[in-house]
Amino acid sequence: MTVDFIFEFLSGLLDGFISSNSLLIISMLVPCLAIFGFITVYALVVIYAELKVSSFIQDKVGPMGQGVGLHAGKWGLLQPIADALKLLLKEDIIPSSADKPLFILAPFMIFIGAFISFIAIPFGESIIVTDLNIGIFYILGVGSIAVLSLILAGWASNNKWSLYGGMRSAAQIVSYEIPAGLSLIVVIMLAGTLNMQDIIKYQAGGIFNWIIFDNPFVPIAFVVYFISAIAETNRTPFDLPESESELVAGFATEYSGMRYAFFFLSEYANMFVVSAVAAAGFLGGWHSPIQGFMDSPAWGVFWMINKTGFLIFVMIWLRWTLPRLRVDQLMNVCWKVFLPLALINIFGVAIWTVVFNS
Amino acid sequence: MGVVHGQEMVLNIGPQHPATHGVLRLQVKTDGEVISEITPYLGYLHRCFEKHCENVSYEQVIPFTDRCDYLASMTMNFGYVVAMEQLMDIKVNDRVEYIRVIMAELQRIASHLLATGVFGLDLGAFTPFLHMLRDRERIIDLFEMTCGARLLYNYMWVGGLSHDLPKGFVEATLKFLDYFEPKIDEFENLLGHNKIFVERTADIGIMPAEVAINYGVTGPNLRASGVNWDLRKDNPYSVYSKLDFNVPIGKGIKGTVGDSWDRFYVRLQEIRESVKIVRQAIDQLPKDGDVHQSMPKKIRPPKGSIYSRTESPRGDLGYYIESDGSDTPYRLKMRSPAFTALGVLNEIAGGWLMSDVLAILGSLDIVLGEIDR
Amino acid sequence: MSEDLQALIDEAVKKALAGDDDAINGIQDRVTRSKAKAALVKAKREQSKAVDENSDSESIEEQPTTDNSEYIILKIAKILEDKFSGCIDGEVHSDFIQLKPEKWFEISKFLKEDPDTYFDSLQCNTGFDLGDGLLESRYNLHSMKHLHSIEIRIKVNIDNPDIPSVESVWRVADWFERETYDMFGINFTGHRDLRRILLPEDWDGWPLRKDYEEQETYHGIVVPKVKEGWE
Amino acid sequence: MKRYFTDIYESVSSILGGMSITLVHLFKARNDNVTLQYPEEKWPRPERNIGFDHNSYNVIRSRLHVDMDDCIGCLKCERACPVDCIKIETEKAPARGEDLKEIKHKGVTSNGTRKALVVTRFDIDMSECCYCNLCTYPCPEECIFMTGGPNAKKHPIDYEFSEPDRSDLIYRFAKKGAKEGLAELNNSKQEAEA
Repeated sequence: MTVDFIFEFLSGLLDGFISSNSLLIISMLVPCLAIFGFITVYALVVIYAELKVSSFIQDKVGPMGQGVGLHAGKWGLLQPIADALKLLLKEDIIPSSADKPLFILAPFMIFIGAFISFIAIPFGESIIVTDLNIGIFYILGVGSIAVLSLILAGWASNNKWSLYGGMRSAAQIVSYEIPAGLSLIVVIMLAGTLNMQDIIKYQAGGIFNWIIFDNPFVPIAFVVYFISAIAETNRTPFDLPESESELVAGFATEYSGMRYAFFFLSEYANMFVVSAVAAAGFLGGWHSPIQGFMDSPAWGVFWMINKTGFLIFVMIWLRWTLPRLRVDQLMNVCWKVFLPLALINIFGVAIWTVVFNS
Repeated sequence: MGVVHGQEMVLNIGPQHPATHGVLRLQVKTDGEVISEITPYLGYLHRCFEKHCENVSYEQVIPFTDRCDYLASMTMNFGYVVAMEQLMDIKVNDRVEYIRVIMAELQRIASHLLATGVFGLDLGAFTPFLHMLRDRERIIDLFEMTCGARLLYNYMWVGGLSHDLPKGFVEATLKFLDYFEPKIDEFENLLGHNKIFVERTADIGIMPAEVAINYGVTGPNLRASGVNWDLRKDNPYSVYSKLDFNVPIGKGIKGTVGDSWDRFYVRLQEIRESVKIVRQAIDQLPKDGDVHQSMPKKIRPPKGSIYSRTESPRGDLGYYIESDGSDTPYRLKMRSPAFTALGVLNEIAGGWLMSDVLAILGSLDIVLGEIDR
Repeated sequence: MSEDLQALIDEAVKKALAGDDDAINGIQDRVTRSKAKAALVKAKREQSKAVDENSDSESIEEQPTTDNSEYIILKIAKILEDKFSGCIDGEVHSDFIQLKPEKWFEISKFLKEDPDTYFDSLQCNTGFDLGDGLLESRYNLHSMKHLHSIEIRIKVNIDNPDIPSVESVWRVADWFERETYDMFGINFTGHRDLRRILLPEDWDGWPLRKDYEEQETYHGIVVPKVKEGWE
Repeated sequence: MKRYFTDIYESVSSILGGMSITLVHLFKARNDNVTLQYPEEKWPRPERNIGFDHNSYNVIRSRLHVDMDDCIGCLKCERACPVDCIKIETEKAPARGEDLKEIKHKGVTSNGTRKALVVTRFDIDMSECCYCNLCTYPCPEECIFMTGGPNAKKHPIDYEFSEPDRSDLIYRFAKKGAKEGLAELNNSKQEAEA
């Protein structure tokens, strides 16, 4: 379902009516809208999941209600919609002493960063917006745009708490890019390609062909990548940039309404991106765990979404279990534990491959 | 390691801030994340407790003591009535004493649950906080059963209690304790031994014993510094001398004696001890005895003054009462434990990182209602 | 509680009374264990009660310090009179020591550091309006080492309410003195940071003095004296 | 170096331990929770009766209610209130212990006390009430007590007595027009005498 495919399909359908340039733009817009719709629906689902999972972990019942009206629907199903509506209808406040252009730019930038990562995520055997030959590299690259917008938000708010949040996020995200990237190198070494679809195709043929079970070093690489990914998405125990009990709300202190919703949305979108990369890189992507069992292209989407969803659930689960790290400890964990581990993994995998697989 | 010093920035933590446990303003000087000096500004919650007391009669003071430490109202009542009974030389019967002890210890459990839970919340752990609130809720249900109120009880009166225990209270309490005891272990495993929590609290905010005594820090904070000082043991009031319990002190299991983790752990241990005390007190509770037996018709203490101390969940709670023979106090001063505990903050928290300062503040377990009075 | 458990507890308590401490600690179930502990305490108390009745005379000696406080106050008053002659204001009372303000700082240092007195903790500082133009500051001292406590009172004139600060002796006095200053206007000389603590900086008057009158307005806001709705 | 690896081991084991605890709660949330679905479910009413002997004393801390037929206007509750939220005014009744039908005044309380005063005003400001229950004790006729209040029949217990205007929280218990009625009564009496 790539852009090329849509372009060819549309040009076959509308040949002669519209110029090919306009057709190209249209065929690019269609997947964009699809992704946007997907993000919105997914965010509503995952917000509901977060509410419910956290409530059950805390022995509460979470959003509940008897019906539509003043209540939040059966089992509180309408709660995320109500949340979204509330954020949409809230007054848009820009502090008078804020740097206005940057203040307005920051939420869009973070959302764009999350949004354009989606185009290289393979949802199925043929469902990918653009099958880039450097897909995994591209996702890592554009994922770092988030840090720019967080610094922008922290600086432009003209608030000391926001500034702290922005500076913390800069240090944190830049640091954790490194172990995450080094862990993905393991995947690239094994698969021998940067292309997402090729990485997944390398893992065909049942659960034991997945990269995570390839050799004893890869599970460690997976754990390192996953934890670094949590740190990159600013979630507890790594939510220092917005730690609510220290920095009020960190970089998002001065944001309200729709602008705040963009930060919120892109946090959840980023969670999906990093989980999808983990699922594609380590857990076999859209392959079924058992070869031949529910292993058609249509089921591929099911497997991909489920693997990603499981990883997102683990993120939520971790968030509601652990306290938060301190700034220097965060850096310690990154540079003194994860970086050596990631490097050892690369060597280990390389040696293992040479000794056992050749 | 080379340290780069920049220009100092003045930052106001509070009055409205999630981690200040009320309305407290800490003016801090920061250099990056490092905080060099902390100046607390109090009084945002000042309700003229002492001025009020000079204008109301002795029994009307009790509802005001409730509102000073709203998380441990029973023990605030307890301290006041103990002081008044010493001043008026009233001896109450054993049933009253035991009921008071049961209530005070249940209140201590509730207060410590909130203190440790909120401490976790300050460090970002949300779940233990709500688990602890869940169990505090059950204790509050017991209080509601007894006196109808959930937070501000006005239950202990000079020379007695406002009500006797209701039917079924003892059974309900024992049922609660049976349910609650395994939960303490769970709290300990979920929060206390978590590596991140240990890293955040052990060796942080160390308060040596001399500093603690010099700054007048009392209660669990002092005991965490390794000083074995508990008024229930060392200057027993009520029937504490007839009960058997240990005084947990900080041993520096995860770090140094007197660090934040010790303060947390001492509170957790005190919850266990309080459970033990409640069990014993229920065991020994006399079956009969009128709770209004020794209540004076009109409270007119003789001329004189008294300084009496009791052990509230936060430390030594002192009442200085001066009577001029009339039915209103001439002067009533409350020496609140959290007031002195906050005073030590600059001493032990200066020079730490921002996150640590808020963790230390959380570990001191302050209640602003009691500080500002 | 089932009968099995009760029997188990009884047995464990019996063993523990005989000196086998592990009998109770060996019980697996937490709840049962603590019940057994409570039962043990009860049994022990009954035992000790029997012992007490036999030897009443012993317990009197172990009375806490509150009873011989009078003796301690007289003793300390004597020490102070010897050391700083003329420091005691008026006669010697049995439940407190009335001092003159002049040498209070030196006396406080002595009280804290002398091995006989060793008052290492200041429990409370209470301001006081005695009427007749007199203010008083009262200090409750306590010694963690000797477990004795005294009360010291210092009277000053309302027109010149100067008392030496003991903030550098007991650090806890820092905030206590600020509070007393805040409420009574007693000026603690030598205090490094004597500001109002509970009230705003720009508050008028000393609220806990008996002659205090409320302000009419505060920052332009009229202070309500009569409740609305009561007509 | 050993410290380094024990740290890593402790981190992993304690985090996994914590996660297993939360996982258990995730699936057994219903066992321990104390949540009430508020508008549908409410706190149970405390189980003791409203009564005035000490063993079964009223333990509800809710809004105050005054049984005006029993009130003798002794002002004891007004004096007991620590926040001065009760205001009572009385006037002398024309005759002790007699019913005054014009202003619905009852002469004798249910305890048999003959009233000498007519309560012309009995206001309680519930927005100031601190729910300390001190006023209910001194009452000799046991006519002031905490209860579900005027809406007691509608709700089993009224924790939520909200009002759109703060002045609506001043409850006026005295019989309507008692003051004017009494003045009129006295006037007509004087006229009759004259």
